[in-house]
Amino acid sequence: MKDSVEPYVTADGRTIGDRMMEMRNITLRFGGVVAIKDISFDIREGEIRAIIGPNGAGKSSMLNVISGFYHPQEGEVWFRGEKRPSMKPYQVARQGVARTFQNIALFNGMSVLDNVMTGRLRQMKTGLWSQMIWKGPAEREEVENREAVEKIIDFLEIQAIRKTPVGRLPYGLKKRVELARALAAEPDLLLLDEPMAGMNVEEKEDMSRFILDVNDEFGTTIALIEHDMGVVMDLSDRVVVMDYGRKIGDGTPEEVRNNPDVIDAYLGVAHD
Amino acid sequence: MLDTDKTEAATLLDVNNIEVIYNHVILVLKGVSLSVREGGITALLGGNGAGKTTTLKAISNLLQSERGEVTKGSILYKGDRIQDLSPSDLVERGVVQVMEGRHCFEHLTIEENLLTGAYTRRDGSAAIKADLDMVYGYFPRLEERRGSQAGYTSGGEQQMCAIGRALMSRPKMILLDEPSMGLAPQLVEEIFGIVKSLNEEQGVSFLLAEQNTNVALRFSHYGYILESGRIVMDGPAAELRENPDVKEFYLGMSDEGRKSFRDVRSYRRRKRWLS
Amino acid sequence: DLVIPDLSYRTGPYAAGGIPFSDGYQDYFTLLNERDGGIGGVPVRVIECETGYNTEKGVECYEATKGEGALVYQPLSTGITYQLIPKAAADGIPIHTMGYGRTSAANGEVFRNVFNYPANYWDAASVAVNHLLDENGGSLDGQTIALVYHNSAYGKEPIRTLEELSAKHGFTLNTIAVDHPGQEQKSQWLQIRRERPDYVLMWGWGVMNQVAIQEAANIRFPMENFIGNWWAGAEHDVTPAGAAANGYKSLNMNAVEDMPIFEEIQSTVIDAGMNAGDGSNLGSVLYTRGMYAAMLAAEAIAKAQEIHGEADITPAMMRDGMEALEITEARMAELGMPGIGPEFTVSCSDHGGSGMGLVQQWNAEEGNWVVLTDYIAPDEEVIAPLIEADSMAFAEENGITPGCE
Amino acid sequence: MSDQFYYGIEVLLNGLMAGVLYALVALGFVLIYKASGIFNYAQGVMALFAALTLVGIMEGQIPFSHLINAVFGTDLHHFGWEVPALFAILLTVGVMVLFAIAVQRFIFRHLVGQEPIILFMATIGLAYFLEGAGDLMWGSDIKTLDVGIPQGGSFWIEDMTSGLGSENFFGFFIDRLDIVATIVAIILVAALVVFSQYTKQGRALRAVADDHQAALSVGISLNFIWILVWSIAGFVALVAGIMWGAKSGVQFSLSLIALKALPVLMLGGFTSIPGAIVGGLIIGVGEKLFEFLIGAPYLGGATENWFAYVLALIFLVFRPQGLFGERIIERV
Amino acid sequence: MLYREAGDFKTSYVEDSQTFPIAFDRYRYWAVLLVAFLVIPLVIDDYWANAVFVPFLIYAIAAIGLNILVGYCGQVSLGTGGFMAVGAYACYKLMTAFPDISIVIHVILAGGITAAVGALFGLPSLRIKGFYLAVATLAAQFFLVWLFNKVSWFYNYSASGQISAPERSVFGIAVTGAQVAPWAQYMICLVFCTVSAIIARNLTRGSTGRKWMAIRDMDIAAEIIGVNPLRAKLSAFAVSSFFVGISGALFFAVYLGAVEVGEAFGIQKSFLVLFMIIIGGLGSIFGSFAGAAFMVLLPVALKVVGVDWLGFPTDTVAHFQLVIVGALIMIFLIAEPHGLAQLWRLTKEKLRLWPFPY
Ligand SMILES: Nc1ncnc2c1ncn2[C@@H]1O[C@H](COP(=O)(O)OP(=O)(O)OP(=O)(O)O)[C@@H](O)[C@H]1O
Ligand SMILES: Nc1ncnc2c1ncn2[C@@H]1O[C@H](COP(=O)(O)OP(=O)(O)OP(=O)(O)O)[C@@H](O)[C@H]1O
Ligand SMILES: [Mg+2]
Ligand SMILES: [Mg+2]
Repeated sequence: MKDSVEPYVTADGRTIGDRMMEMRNITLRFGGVVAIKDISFDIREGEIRAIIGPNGAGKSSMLNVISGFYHPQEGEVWFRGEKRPSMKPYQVARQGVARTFQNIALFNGMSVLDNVMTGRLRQMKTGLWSQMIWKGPAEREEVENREAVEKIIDFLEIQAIRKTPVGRLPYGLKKRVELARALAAEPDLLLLDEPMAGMNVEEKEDMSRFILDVNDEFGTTIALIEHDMGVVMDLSDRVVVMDYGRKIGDGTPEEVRNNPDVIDAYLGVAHD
Repeated sequence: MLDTDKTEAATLLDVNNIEVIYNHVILVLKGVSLSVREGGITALLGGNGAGKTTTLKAISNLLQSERGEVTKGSILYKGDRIQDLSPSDLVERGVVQVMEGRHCFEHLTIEENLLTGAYTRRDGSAAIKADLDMVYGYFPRLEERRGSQAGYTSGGEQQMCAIGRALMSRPKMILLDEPSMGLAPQLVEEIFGIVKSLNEEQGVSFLLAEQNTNVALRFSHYGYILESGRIVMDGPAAELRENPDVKEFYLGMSDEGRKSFRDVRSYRRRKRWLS
Repeated sequence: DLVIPDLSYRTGPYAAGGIPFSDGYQDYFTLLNERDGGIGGVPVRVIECETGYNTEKGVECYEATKGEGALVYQPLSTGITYQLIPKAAADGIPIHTMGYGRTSAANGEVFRNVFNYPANYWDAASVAVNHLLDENGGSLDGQTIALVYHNSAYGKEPIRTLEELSAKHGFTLNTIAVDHPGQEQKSQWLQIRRERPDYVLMWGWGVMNQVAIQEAANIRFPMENFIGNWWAGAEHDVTPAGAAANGYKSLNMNAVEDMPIFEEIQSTVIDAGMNAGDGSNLGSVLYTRGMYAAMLAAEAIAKAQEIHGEADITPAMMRDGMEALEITEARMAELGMPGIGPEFTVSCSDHGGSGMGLVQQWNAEEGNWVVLTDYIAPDEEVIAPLIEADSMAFAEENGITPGCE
Repeated sequence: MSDQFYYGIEVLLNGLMAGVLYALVALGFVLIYKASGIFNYAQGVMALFAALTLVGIMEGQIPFSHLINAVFGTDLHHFGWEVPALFAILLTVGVMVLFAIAVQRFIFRHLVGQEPIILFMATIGLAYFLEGAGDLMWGSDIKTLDVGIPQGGSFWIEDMTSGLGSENFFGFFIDRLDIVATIVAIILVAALVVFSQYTKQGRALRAVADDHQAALSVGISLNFIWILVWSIAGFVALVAGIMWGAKSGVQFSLSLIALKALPVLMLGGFTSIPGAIVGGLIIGVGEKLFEFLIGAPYLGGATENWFAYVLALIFLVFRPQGLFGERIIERV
Repeated sequence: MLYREAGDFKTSYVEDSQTFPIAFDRYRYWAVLLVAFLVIPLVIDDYWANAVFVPFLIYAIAAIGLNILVGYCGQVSLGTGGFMAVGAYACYKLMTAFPDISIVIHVILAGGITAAVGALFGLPSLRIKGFYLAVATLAAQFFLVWLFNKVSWFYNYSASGQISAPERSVFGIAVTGAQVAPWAQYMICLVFCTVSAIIARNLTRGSTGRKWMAIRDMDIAAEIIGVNPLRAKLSAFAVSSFFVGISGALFFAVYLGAVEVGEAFGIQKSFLVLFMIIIGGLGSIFGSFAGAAFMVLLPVALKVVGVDWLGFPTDTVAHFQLVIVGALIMIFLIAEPHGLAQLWRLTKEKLRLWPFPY
């Protein structure tokens, strides 16, 4: 059952309706440090939701709560209209939540292809025994998934480095491979933690295009942390602003940009 | 805006046609030459994988532990060859690198991290204390988290920590690798402000590898553009900012001004230097 | 020539025991070559092979040397022995395990290729008890004996025999295991201190011996009531504890007195620079044992030559020689080693020798072992049935029909 | 009180003492791990090598005499002099420093930045090398080590406590060697704690362990730090070698004491100097009491080896970094 | 160009994921198998079987097993000796309890039992990581050895605690016991080894292998991506122990014929197998073979050179052997930390570019 709320229309004319994920009064503490203080917000089906805020505001921690890696001391996470019980991260992933990481977390010992293939664990179901024999179901499954992965590789234009071990790749390509891995899972909700850090404008443009295309073509809901205001303002449908663990703003880019609290805490000067 | 032709100051660092090979097989730098003038801020720009990090590591001699080596060319600092010095000798001579991706000492607290930065100094604990306060002055957030283990601080806090740590050695020349990465816009401005004031007040020279071309060119005097291991363009920062290619590819501006990220197409003009 | 492999170990945890044994084993053959031109006119060729007390290396050594026409193997390790028993049976090469190895191999009807004369572990256990019986006027009733043993196949060997003997003689047996390597034995010796057994027997090897003797001294256990078996009674076992080791006793299957043969080895072998080791071990307990082992092999070769009328014998002939071996007082004296071992004869049904052993005691001041007793006979009544049972079980498992052809 | 109770106390006391001896070995591991993230498997062999060298120097043995004799047919053994214990210890420390320099120059300098398992493997190679080299240098026979440390139970304690239970009770047995070891260990631990917590080098040491590259980048000389800690670890190995060697003679098996130190290390935490001592005490007491109460009476004895590991394992399940180890940072 | 892949295009993903994508490699692989199965059995003698081939093949199986755990799944284990002992004793008990069933089945069952034991001892890996785990696995090593030593049921109450393999045959040809022919010993090990390698290869190229490698490279990220760490780690422990158990069973039954647990399966064994995979190359099946060959052959070769050719005293050679093995391990690690397999890979990469340097 979906949680109906007032739909709204985005800048490019799409209607955004039901809630997919809702955070209710989340509080997360580490010893004395309060990383998140009583924050509530929602993510709706099909939107691009940005989370911004100064360094150490608790943005990444929030993503970690969503993906089940941190368990908040207080508050509830609602997913598709149901309260989500305490879950292990891999169970959350199986529900269709995929993500990238701020400090790239690729599997360095594996090739790009293998990294992206790991993203498809949700789709691969053959057991140990058929894997041992290989011929038959295991091989068939491998080929099917390989085809799907190749599509993503084409889509992100990383064909040329398919077989390269990821450890050797430069930073920007690693980010792209990470995105590929997340996309391979065909997620319903995609969490991106600073996907464009360390990229130049040209690369940011590419990345923006990928993100928009994913959102358009697959209808994937995206939650995004980013420090480049240009990107955030251009891409996102709605923005949450955090500061020191608190929420200080929530709304369309337009609203947020003009929110005095946000300007104070984060933007410094009103952004052009 | 800084004036670009400040002085005819002496060349502090001179990189001459170097080649770098990883693992004995992967050729990454294919003859890179650049120089940094005493008291200057020099930016090294270029896309992902262009070899910026590799260049900086070649200078600070950190390549060895990555199984990379400089096979050709020379690197001179104040006229002396420094290729055979150990990284710690270099730090003692005043060349220190802030590595890409933070590299804080996870298990040490923020304050201990900063103190290790003063490892090579012999001028007594009072002076070190003073510099510690200076760093805290630059980054108040660090002072708040001084007792936390660096591994548990946020990405941006770690970045501040890494920069602060480098400052603690009282360097004459800092190799900064992507200082703005992962920092909030306000902080980026702040950091570059700090770079500028260090440069102006204490005469520290900088070699700066950056993706954030906009800011980098705004604060530096001279710039080099590196692509696939070769320098493809160089010039005073102000000139580079006006170059149409740089504008399009590095600053994201077309003739009509800044485009929205929503409107970018996959089509683009070929870079002129690749023709 | 007559090929004798020497599976020695001069490295690893047991090197201290392996070195003197191997020195003695080799030096004796060198003496024969130098003095007599070999045995029956055929020179002996010793092939030394380092095993490091490691079974896999032992197998490699065996395979590498057997093609050279090896006459007899002295594996010097229980583990290697067990591996070689089936292999050597298939290859028809005899094995001599002197005072170690598979005890039930004394039954030559089952183990036709394996010889463990002059004595085995079960004999040793019985000899020790008999010695204590002697000391106590024939009765151990109500006494307590603790067995401190290396927690391995080797260390566990005497337990069954001692259990039988404890039932027979009415003493209480406490077994106390020490795990390999035995650097740390506090628990064991505190236990001994608490339980205050009248006697402690020890089946130890390697560093365990040195530590045990030190710990015994530390808790002031009367050393003369502490008896090691014959692998726990060499000089290097007691010297690290210094004066504290004075009075410690151990079994021995060979005497350690000065013998004329040593002078001969000194002049003919060592002074000529042909010694296997550095020459410093001459006359030590394990050197003497190695030399004794070599002498038994040489005698068996001579016997084989005699039986088959051929000087350059084969392993099969060697086996016959070993089975017909007869060691007498006179012969030992003639060889320059009077009383080095007990008299015994080998037969098809008995490959185990007399089973006799003596007791020696350490004199720390003089730094030498003093022979305390004559050769003491074991209690065949107890041991024979044990051997019978164990060897028959092996025969059944491996489909061997016991008997002499 | 029954005798059994006092016996228990005695076992406990001895467990504590044994624990101190384990801790002495564990300390060497901790130092090197702390400074480089290297799990130094060779620590046990270093103890053996140090002890061999000490005995060799004291007795005026000619190094490599076996080899020389084998190659040149000479008959060398001793120089013919003896060196007093204290002086010999100093010389041995010198040898261990040279060893540290060699280890750094020829091995670890080339392995900066490698994964921990590779470094670990290199130390195994080192262990083999050192074992062979020690044998070649000093021979593989057992040597008696006597630097004048008293051994045997302390009569004074025994007399003071005898008859505590019933009159059958002998009094507590406490080895004087263990008492000496305890004192030495306390001094050593105190000195090392001060060194690593309160000095610049100590801080640098921990920085190096976290990130070789970053440490280089701030100007810490890995060479110097590593030579320093390997030297200290060599010294600790010598102390451990003396204590254990006095008990059992100096011989190959001495290197196996490393296996007794591992559970201690695990329980105390790989990076904590006080942890080594506390871990040692817990392991010592734990294994001895288990053997006394359960092992010997019900399980047939010789349980100490595995029980120490199982005990450490149980602790680890609750604290995966050991009692005092640095928290394992898990973040993304 | 000596070594070429140009012109060797793949037109389907099946072809692309095969074991040897380059034709040249594939031919060499078949050639090796051909020699191993058809030539060597004809010429092998006792010495080559017992000193070289049989131990090599058995250790290769153990190395493959350990490599799955350490190289692929990143869980360092020092319990290999103990697990080999489980395989050996399980095999012994099965052989003596069910003499009529084929030894091949016994060996496989022994592997299965070891897999169960391995998974059990793998449980702590959920909490304990890195060297802590490595040391923790020593608990398994020491406990298992103690157990097999203490409980006489395991060695059928024999007086000495040794277990000896009775004679058993496959297709009427003895493969254990006194009468076994060297080629028969060799063949049974070869078959087990080949099948093990193929299974290991299949497991590591598919999704199971990727789960393991993900856990190895970054366990937290792996979990967030959807890898169940419990199942991944335990399956690695189980599969690894399965192979190790088989090798233990063969080690006892086919190779040595009689073992005593502390001596044959002590901690030295754990280290030896670990050496093999590190020298050979972590995370590489080929590396397991290379490492096993290296560690089996090197001592034999050194002995042959030192004692037989140069005529040095055996003890000096043995000491030198330690020195040389130790030095070689260090030199290899310095030259190529990722083992012989990586060395081989780089050589190929260079050959491919040859004669152009980069
Ligand atoms: N350790 C290494 N081994 C092999 N290749 C490497 C290694 N490090 C870097 N490279 C290669 O060298 C090239 C240049 O990398 P470098 O990190 O210097 O780029 P960069 O300009 O700093 O990029 P970025 O902006 O993404 O940081 C890349 O193609 C990369 O794949
Ligand atoms: N596992 C943890 N243990 C202790 N403190 C933590 C932990 N994770 C996060 N914190 C703290 O919580 C605060 C928020 O961290 P978080 O990583 O969420 O910040 P952020 O908003 O992502 O910042 P940035 O933009 O710099 O990445 C920080 O002060 C950080 O030190
Ligand atoms: Mg963050
Ligand atoms: Mg870079």
